[in-house]
Amino acid sequence: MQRIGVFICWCGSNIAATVDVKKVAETIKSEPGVVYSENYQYMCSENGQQLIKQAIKEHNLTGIVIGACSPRMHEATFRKAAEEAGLNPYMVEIANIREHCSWIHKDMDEATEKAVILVRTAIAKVKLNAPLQAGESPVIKRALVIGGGIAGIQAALDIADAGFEVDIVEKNATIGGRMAQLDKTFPTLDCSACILTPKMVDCAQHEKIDILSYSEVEDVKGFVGNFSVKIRRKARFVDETKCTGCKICMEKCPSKKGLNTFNMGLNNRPAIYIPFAQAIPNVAVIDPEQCIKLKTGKCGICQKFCGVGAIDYEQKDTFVERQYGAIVVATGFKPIELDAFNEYGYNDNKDVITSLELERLMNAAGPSNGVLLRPSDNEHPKVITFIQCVGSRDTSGCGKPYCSKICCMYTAKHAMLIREKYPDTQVNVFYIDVRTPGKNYDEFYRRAVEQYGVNYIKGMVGKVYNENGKLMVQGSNLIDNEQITIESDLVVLAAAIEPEPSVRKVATLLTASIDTNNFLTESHAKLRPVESPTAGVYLAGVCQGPKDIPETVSQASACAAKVIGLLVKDKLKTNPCVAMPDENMCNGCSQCANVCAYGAITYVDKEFRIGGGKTEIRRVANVNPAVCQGCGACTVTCPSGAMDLKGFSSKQIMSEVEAICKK
Amino acid sequence: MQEVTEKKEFTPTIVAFCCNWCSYAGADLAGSSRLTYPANVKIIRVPCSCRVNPMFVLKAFQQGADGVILCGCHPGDCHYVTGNYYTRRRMALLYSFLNYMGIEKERTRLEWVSAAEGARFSAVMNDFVKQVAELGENKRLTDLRVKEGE
Amino acid sequence: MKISYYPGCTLRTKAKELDDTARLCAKALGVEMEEIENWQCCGAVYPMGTDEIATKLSAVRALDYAKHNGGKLLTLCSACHNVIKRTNEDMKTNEDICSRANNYLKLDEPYKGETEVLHYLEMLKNVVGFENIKKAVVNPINRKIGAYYGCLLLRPSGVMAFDNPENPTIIEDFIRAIGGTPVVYPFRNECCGAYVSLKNSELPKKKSEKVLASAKEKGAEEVITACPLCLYNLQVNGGGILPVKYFTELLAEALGVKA
Amino acid sequence: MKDVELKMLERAKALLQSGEVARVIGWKKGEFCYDPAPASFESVEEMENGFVYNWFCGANLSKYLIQMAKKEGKTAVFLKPCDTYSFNQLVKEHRINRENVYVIAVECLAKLDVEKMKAKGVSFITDVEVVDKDVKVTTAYGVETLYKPDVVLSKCAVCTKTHQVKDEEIILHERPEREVNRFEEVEKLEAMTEDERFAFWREQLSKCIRCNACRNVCPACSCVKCVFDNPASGIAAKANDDKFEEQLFHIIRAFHVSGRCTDCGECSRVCPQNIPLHLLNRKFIKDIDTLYGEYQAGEESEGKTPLTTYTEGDTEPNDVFNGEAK
Amino acid sequence: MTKEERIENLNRLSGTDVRKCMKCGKCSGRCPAFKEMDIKPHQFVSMLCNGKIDELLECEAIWNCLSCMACVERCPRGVAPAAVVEAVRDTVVRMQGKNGIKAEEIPPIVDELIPQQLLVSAYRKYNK
Repeated sequence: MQRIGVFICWCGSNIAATVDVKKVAETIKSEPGVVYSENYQYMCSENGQQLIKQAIKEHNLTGIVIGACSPRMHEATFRKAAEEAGLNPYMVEIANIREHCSWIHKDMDEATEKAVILVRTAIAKVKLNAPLQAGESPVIKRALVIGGGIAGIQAALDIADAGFEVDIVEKNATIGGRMAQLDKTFPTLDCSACILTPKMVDCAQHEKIDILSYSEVEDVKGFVGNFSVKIRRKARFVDETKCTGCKICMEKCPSKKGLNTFNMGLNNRPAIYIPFAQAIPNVAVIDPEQCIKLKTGKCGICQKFCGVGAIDYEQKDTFVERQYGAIVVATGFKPIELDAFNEYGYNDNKDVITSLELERLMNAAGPSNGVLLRPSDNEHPKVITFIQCVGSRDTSGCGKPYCSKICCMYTAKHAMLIREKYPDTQVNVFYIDVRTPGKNYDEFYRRAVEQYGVNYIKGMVGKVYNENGKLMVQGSNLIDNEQITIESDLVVLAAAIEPEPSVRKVATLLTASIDTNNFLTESHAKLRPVESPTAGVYLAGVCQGPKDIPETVSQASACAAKVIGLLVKDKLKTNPCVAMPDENMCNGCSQCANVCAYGAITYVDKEFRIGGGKTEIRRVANVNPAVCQGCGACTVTCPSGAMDLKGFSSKQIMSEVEAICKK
Repeated sequence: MQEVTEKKEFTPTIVAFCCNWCSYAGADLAGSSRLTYPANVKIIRVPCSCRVNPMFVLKAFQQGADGVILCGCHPGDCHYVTGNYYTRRRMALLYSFLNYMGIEKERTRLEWVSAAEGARFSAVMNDFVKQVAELGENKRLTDLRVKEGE
Repeated sequence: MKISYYPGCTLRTKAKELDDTARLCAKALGVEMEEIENWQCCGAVYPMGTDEIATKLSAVRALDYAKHNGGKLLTLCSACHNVIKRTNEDMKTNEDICSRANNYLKLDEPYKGETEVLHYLEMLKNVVGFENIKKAVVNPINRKIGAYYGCLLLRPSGVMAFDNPENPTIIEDFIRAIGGTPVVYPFRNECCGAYVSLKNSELPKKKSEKVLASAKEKGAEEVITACPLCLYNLQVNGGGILPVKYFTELLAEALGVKA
Repeated sequence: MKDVELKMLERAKALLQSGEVARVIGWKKGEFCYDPAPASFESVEEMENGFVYNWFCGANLSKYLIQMAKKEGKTAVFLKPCDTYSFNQLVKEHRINRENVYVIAVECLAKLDVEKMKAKGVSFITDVEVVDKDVKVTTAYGVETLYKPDVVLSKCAVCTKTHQVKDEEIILHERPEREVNRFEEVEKLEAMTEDERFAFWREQLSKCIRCNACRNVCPACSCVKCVFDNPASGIAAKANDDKFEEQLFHIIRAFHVSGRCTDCGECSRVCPQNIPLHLLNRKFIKDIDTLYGEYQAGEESEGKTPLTTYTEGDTEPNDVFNGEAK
Repeated sequence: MTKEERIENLNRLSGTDVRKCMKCGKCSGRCPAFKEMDIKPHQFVSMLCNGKIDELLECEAIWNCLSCMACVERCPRGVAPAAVVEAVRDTVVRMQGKNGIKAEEIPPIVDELIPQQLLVSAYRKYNK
């Protein structure tokens, strides 16, 4: 037998001035199942709570309804009070008679009548409430970071410094990512390697960090606190534990015509190589497409010269499986392909390059040792023209609809560095808008114009063509309303950036949502910007949206804070208001899993009795309460009504509807 | 004359389903901003608009509600990421279908109301109540089938 | 094989050599160009105004005829190709234009863009095949030749889908097939300005000189085109920088079918 | 049709004999030529004695596979074009294990509706022969000729379906291609006023006797236990007079199968009260097609339905009425 | 017609959405007739956006636009400046006595080599 207690709050005069609280309490007394009904000035006060607790004990209440302010205000308070009195906290319902009643109505009779209905509705619901227990799930105190660029490195260091084990999985042979390819960084112009490589070394030396380079995530199972991840360790044909990074193999390798991808293909490298001098791990890798031994079986020179016997042509991909409590995705970006932008002649002219290629051309460790020479003839370019927004903000289908965010700043950087180092060079920049929000950013850009005399032209380039050995850049100057053609020696395209394509696979494995541009979606654009909607998965760097290094590092540290906050817990308390299928009704049709944004639903084959001593095996849905967030999307999609939501069950809502409509 | 007065006095029963994160909070804001709307609007709190089963809407009508309105986070702002996108499809089909059955289309509505849109919540409710009041009582779904002797 | 063919106004008169050589070559390559009945001039320029219907009807008539005669419509003149292809796209995708045009024409069965519009060059590439042309060449053209695409064949690329609008290769491939050396130059896809000749005679001069100078700078000995208007403009206004011919003239020469 | 029947019989017997399949789902002779019923045959003898395939085999056999395919051994089934969509849909929803079924696609050429024939005054039918559009009916009183389009099942009148799945096929006669607008009746209703539509449906639904034939035959209604029998759903009939459940049964059912209904038309075929139930489902199909792009349930055996997916720019519910977006 | 209606007409006739323009100027950067255009391609878009149609209807540029579609091809936002130019030209030539070419002007400039298509297209573009 249900024993419901009702408590009507005055909220001082906030409710009592418009709602006749005594009348409400009195009227409700006669509701079936109600054994206690009281009103009080401030239910949320210490005394009010005491009154509730006392009533629960004295009257053996099985459920309580509080007519008061919004549940968003004090639901937690009243639940706690109920729990302290020995009543399950989920046997509490709130009738919102303040925000939804007294505050919006003026007529006392009308408001009182509505308050009664709202309380009745809450009673109807609470009668169907079931005591719920918040579940618990264990937390594995180890984090996985996917991607070893600056975002992954920063996140890993912060997590490891807090005392947790971290694995970095990097698909390339070294960590460092895009930042390792950069020359200088804005807005302070420090050398990228000088600030990045110490962090890379920290990672390598940190006792809590394990770097799995040349590896990829192959499969992910589990959920927040308890992921199980299978990692493919690609064969690098060099024993990582033996190689000392002496580079003798690189010298001796006879196959030297591979494109140096680290240098954006601007020069060549041998088939066995270490991507760059400060690579971590400082271990060689063999490109099987290029290696003569691996292709033809003849050669083996590197093996002969290797002093420590690290070369192993027989090496195969291996797999490791590890458990993690949290996962950080930091897969980064790449510049877009420029095939759809032939008007800039990128494919036809060696001296039309991308900004990332320029970084390598200007870098002391680059193909020209830091001397800016143009690729076609190794001459110093005297006129350099930059073109902004190549493929960014493009809705024609050729490029990307978004702003790539970093180009304005790095172009100002490039322009300034060139003018600084080669004052006789003329530098032009065609721009649509110069976007420099950020601390010291606009000042930086203005310095390029005012101190370094960079020629910024508001307008866009329509055509780049080669005439008599010169690159003719024809574009508009909108401020002067003219069409100009600039004879240039080098043209630099600020190509749009896009998420590293491998992110799609990672997102699928993690059931993390991804937008139409392949950026991972955050849980809330404003308030949960580093969390993926999938619990336990966090986002750092450009995989979530275009951003520069300072922002990336901030986001990575934010991620780390979130991960640490998760890993310090021994167990996770789970929201008990989650979906729960009735296995006897479930068809295993998969409709519910199709709409679950969190991947909380899986299917299992289960044996059921079907009468007559017989059993049958049926596929039924299984909700992981640690992953389910309780939205209820699945409940509606379930054809048999097998899926229901605890705390908001179909019957509860139906009874609320009935109570409201009762005339 | 008689009829006109009667129509004026008709106060429709309105059931409003509001998602906890946006629209319910929007309704709270309407309250704390003292923005009035008729008392015949009663709100049912659901975690997400996608929890609203079309059966709830049908139940409301069958039990004598004169109008049913669903409120959720704006598309793209769903607390549960994608919930309201499913709501949008379900309700588009349900509302269209109810109209196909002959239920006045003015009795059903879906509005996206954020937690900041207290004023909008109140305006939407005022408008909806007015719209439903003009239609008069809902009888079609309370007795879809011909009663004996009719 | 037979294919419905739309010659267009200029090919019957001033550009007769384009038409004649094209027919001869096609025949030599096993394609019979069957001139469609009662064709009317396409208007020589595609009317972009969204309310233009009457001006598109002659193109639709030709398209409808081809629909019932093999399903393909072969064009040769760049302007005709541009007008007919874009009109066809309207009939396919623009419901408003399609229904209004059909209201005018009162065909037995409404025309909805079913016909495939094929330029002679596309026919050479996709139907005959450049490899087969190579085999049929008896008299390889051993010259450096600049392809002049102009604007009409390529743009708007979304509709024309002829070739990469900035870096086309079909005529270069053609030149290679007949034994020549293609010369790629930056102005091959830039408009020669001929359309405004009657309003502004200076502009076409400047533009055609620029085109030919650019071709010459990159080493071309002659320039070929598919457009009678371009040919006229480059010849008359191009300052005689380079000789200009129809691409079919060279094809005829290579195949040894010169009349 | 006789030639097709013979071929089917021959194949089924061979499959049973070789042990390739343990049973064959087909149609069994009834008392008359026009009342064959779905049946499972486990031996050559059973086949020879009872198997039939004629102009009245309209029943969709897919749904029987839910139970039959669970049994030991492979099950062979004869599927007409429209039945294959239901089959795929059931495979998609994991209700049938595809591996356990051997699908024999059989030709259809539309099936006849004996009720419609009777309405034309033809009774005591003993045999039927169809030549093109002529239906030659032998009755106890002699031979009569009916115009085929007048007497085919409603579902066949607008059918353009083709086999979506098969392990082998028995097709001896090609069905001529044709263009039909299956939404014509829906459009007619949409063109009415709200009052007229309400009157129409009220009249139709008032005829319902809640016999559950529609639910039992519907291949989309494949639930282990129906929502109407689920006490937790809040809609289960507690007593026979439960108003909500009784009033809204068909609306709820239509919504439940939306995006999954293959438009097989079985609901209307079996309704003893001749309620045009398919017009409910077809409205959902039409709206889905217009709002979210053409979708035919059962064309594929995996993937999501229009109601379990979305796009960011979907039409707002307030803007959708009468199958059109504002 | 009110000004708003005339603006609306031009928008409809052009079939392009000028509000999509992000003012990058790529159209004008590419236009081969730029120097001969008194109103530049990007200005056509911008001026229609801002409702400056009287100036548009009086400009010379509509006679010099080559309709070569270079601006359409390269617009990153899917705007078609050439369609705006044509809409303005159509509007002008449809007005009484505003034909761009008068029959009597033709013979002196026609040489015997001129292809028909030039005359046909000129009539179609400039006259109504």
